[in-house]
Amino acid sequence: MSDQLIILVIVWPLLTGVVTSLLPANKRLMTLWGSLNLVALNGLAAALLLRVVSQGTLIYTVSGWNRDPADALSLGIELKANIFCGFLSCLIAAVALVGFLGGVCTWDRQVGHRLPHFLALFFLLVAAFQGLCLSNDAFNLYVMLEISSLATYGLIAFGGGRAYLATFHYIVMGTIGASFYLIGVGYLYIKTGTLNITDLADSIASQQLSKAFVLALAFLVTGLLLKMAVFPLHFWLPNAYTYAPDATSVLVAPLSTKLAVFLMFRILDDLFIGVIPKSLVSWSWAVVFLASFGILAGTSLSLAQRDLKKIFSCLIVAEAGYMLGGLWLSDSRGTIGALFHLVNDAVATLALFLVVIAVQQSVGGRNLHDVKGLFQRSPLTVLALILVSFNLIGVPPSAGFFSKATLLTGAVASGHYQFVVALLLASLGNLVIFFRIIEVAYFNPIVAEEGESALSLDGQRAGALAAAVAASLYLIGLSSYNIMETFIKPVVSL
Amino acid sequence: MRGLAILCAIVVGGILLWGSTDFPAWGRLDSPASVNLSDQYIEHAFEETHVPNLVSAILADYRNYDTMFETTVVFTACTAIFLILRLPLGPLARHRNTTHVQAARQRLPRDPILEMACRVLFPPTHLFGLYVLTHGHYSPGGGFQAGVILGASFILLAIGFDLRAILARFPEGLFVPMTALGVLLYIGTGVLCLVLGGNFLDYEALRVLAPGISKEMIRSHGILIVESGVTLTVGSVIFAIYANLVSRGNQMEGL
Amino acid sequence: MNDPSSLFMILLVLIPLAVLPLLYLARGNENLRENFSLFGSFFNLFVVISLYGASQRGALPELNLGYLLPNVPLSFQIDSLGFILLLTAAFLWPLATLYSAGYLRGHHEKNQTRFFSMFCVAIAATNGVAISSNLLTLYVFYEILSLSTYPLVTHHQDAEARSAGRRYLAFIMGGSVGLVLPALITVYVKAGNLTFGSVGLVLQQGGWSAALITLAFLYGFSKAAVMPMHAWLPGAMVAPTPVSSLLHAVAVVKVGVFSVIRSLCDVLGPAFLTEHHTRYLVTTLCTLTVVVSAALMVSQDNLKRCLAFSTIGQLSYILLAVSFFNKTGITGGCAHIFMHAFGKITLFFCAGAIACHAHKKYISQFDGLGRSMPWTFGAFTLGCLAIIGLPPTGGFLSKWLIVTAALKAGMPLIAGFLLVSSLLKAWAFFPIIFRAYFAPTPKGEHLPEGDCGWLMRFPLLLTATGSVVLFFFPDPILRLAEAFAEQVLSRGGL
Amino acid sequence: MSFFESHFIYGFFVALLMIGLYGAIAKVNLVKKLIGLSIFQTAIILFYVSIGKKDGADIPILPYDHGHSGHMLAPMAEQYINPVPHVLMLTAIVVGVATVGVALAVIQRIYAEYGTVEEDLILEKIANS
Repeated sequence: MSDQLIILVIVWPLLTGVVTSLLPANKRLMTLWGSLNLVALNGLAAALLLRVVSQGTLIYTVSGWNRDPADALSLGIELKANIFCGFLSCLIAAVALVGFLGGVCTWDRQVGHRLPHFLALFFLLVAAFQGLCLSNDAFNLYVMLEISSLATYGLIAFGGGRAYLATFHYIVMGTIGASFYLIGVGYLYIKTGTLNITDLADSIASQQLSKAFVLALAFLVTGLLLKMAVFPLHFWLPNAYTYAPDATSVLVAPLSTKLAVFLMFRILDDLFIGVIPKSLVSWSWAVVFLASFGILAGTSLSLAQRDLKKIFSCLIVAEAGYMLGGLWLSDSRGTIGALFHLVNDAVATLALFLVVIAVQQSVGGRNLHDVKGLFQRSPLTVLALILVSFNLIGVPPSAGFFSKATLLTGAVASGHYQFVVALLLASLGNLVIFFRIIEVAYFNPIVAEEGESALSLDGQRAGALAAAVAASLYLIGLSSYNIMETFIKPVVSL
Repeated sequence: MRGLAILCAIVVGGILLWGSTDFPAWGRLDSPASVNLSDQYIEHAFEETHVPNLVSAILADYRNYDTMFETTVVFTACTAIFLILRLPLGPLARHRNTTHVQAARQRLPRDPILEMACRVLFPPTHLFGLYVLTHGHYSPGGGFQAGVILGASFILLAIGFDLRAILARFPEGLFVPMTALGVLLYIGTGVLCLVLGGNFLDYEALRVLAPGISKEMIRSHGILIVESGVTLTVGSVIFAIYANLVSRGNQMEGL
Repeated sequence: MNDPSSLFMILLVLIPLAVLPLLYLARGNENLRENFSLFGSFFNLFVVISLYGASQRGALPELNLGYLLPNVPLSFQIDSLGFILLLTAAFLWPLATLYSAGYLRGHHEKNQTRFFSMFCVAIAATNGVAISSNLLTLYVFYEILSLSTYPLVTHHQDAEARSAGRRYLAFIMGGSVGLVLPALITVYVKAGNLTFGSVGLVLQQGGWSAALITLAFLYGFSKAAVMPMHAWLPGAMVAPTPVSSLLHAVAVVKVGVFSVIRSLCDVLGPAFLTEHHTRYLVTTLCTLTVVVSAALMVSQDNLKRCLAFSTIGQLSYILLAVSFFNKTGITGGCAHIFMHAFGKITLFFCAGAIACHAHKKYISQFDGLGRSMPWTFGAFTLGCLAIIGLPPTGGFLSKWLIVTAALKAGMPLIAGFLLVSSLLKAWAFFPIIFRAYFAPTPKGEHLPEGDCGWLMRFPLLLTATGSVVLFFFPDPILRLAEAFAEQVLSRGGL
Repeated sequence: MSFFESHFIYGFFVALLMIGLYGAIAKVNLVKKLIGLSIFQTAIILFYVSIGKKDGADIPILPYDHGHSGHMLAPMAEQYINPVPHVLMLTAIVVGVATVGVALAVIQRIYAEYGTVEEDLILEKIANS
């Protein structure tokens, strides 16, 4: 039965999503229903992780079509959970649960009567993320990519106002990205005749690396670069995430781009295993250069903003550069660092967007000057902000420090010094970005106004949640060595 | 922007063309795509599933996991459109829109010929949709196609009469749950297989319920079940999307 | 597994942190709160002294708390240099606590609980730096110290504090993230570990990269305030005086110097610095700092700024002495950490007492003040002697060693510069003393009646006495410093 | 058979793809952008379907005689074209339709919000507000 866990992790939120659309728009019922299901999902994901840890990589054939006896190709669609997939699956489940709970307090303000549809998409998105994480079929990944995109479009667009145009740009870029990915899969298919990633990898390894493969790689990577929002292809992201409803961005922002990173890791490490470092060194230089540029650009974009949510959204663009660069350093430490940064960044982004919710709920705005006096009004929120900012600056012993240190180690070892410089400059940029916010919160005490209403309980709760998530970054940081050794190193084959 | 677009298009196109010179010749029998997996499907799919339409067999059996998510894609899109467009209906809005529609009626008189033609066309279209669904095993067709035809039949009515008229007979409370029910039918089948001891969507596990049927035939029936789910979802989603798009989400006035 | 006795070491970090919740609980009751603080500081002193006793009986075992990076554990061990810093902090913490209580109450400062809490965190971090056994562990605590002192520097939360805080962060964090981190990673990649004393960094091509790494450590640990990374220090004078004493005598700058010594002696090693001739770089830059800061001192009117420039000079004395890499030099430099701490904290205590009691910050206002505050100015005089390096104070001994070392190293010119700087210091300090004792009280000026309160007077007298006692009984400190010198030099190279 | 003859078919999909991509990027009218996007996706569908082609092969539906026992000869692989790309493209088409549907809904909202679907005018309005 434990073999079925892998499909349950995907089907459970899927089923929840479909059923949710039929339920009435009752806030209390929905909170209960959603959190129960997400707790169950967390349990399943944890069980899957345990299963994978104890018994090794799990391969699951949906619909029971085992490999074809004649040429040992996979007839059906396979799911695969190696140890990092299991970990990531747990991460997705946990982020979804926390994001869900953090978003509840914004429902009255931003969701209203659309609650069933909103939550249906929320769960479908979680299912698609799980699917992206666990699928072992190149085409199925495309389908998952599109479900996650479609759900995201809906979830972002209902924010209203400027969210519509932002969503439209997202749709155009997202569709082009997914289509590029599809072209890449097509190029692989025409040369190999299979779609299963394991079979594809075997087939690629057995053939000469010809033009079509290089192109396939190029299109897969370009497609994912669009999804990851790396610098010149990023412009859809800040607006989309900023104008999205808070309950949406708290789920989408931490996970969406990270899963694109994970897919890129799979393409580099599972699909083109061993091919990249040998033949495409010049490429990797170009990509790392792009990543370095993206890091700097993302950070400076973020510096120019005054809206908290936009500041954080622009940071996602920079963070994507970290991971992209790490994956392409052609050094195993870089890849390990990138994957660890993925985990760390997902948690950090979650905390940041929870902070946005807390700020919005407790002071009613999210502009830089709205933060004024937050230190007195909601110390937990500021604590969360401070903790996350240390993480993003890279202050030990936060997780961010260790991911950065590992990335830097990889970069120094492989001689990509421009990446080192970009990382360090970005850290200093983050210092400026965050201390600008913290200064406003810390140095401008509010004048006690007449009739100042009591602090909203919702804001306090969201602040506490954010602080808890931010604190977990330090736990992750302190156990970083174990996480890297146990969950990441075994799957990096470079 | 235009220059950038031309540059993009030319670069992408050029690269693609350059890469396609590496492809096997078009239509070659020994190209990798034609020999590696597809011959297995062609030669064995029928004996394994009893479905002569290989596309249906692969779609709803070998790669039915993809198809499940494909149905989910449709459902997701429908939910997203609802989330974006659907407006709440207060009693006041209902009243205002009723009068508005009456006013529109006066301006655009009903056309009996058009209405009658739609009325007459409606049942055969439905029937054809069901035929495409059930005969999808043997001829071009299947759940998606059938769903689109069914959905189109409702859209035809909505165009011939107006949206309110069709919504009175086929109300939102009916077709919106149907979008979910179709997906549920599909996923439910999968979960049932799981419960009965097989892998997810492994129809063979259903033989526990119907022991007399051969394992090929049970796959064939399983395909029919999930295709019905697809039809249900696609048909209602098509109409739901139409109803929301033409009425800007208030589902009152039609085009 | 770790030796159980080594777990004792971790108390040094845990005790100050354990005081935090007590402070928070007792936030309503000032006396109780200060008692907790004092209790913590005495307990800390007790632990340090007992550890010192244990170390005299045999070397302390290493404590390993799990890995941070491959080959780099979070590990602690105390050597003789570590003891010097530990003793400095342990002796001065109780005194600084007493003094702070008097000063803060006298000034009616707000947020006293926050002040004491952050003080505790800073002490914990200082102890952590002292007992780290590899560079990464040291870096972790170094960063914690930087961040925990930020709220202290900006304690007043006004515009002046804000700009000082910005400058403080920019220099400290900019140095540590922008310079130390890459240097650390480079050393790690090239040498494979970061444990003090066993790094063995070998560079294939020396020259520029060796110079860059040396400079990165020298300037990156910008708490050591080698010019031009000193600019944060005079600015940080806006903080309350107890903070200045913490910054300049106990914790921050000493940690900076300590970290530079660690990285030069125990990470890069004398062999490396000599082979690539980069130690002359250190010598030159530090000499420059010594002379320039002494010259700047003379022109200051604000007493605290004057003291700040004197600190900058003294820190460079220490580094200068170490850079000779002979036994006398290292002994003198390390001993100077302790000697200078007592002298400088006396001066700051006095400056604070004057500001608090007589409300005078500028030297030009001191006319006749010595007659009404005899105790304070008596201590002040002793402090001045210690800083200039005259008997009967401990400062004389260490400075004597440093000058001797310069002569031994064959650099009489440097010795000359050192004497010049001492003369400049005397030129800056003696007029203050003369003015206070002998200048006539200006007309209409109201001098305070009597000396400052006992809560402030007691600590400053004690530190002044300590300074004198050190002249007569310098043995424990000199022994520790000598042990460290032998340990460094025995490692080969010279 | 010359190289051109055997490969020119891929040129069609590339041409269509270029047209679509150009439209999706260059057009300022959002609906036209969407049309460009659709063309772009269609080009990919065309590409996939062209992969399935085999010379002299039939559509992948086996002849099945309902009247008789239902028994039939084992099919030969070269008789039928590759069904897999068709299956994949069914999915891709559905995805495309879904995307267009959502995009149209968004455009409708944009129109309600700004009164136009020309991107430059919308941006102008945003800048002015």
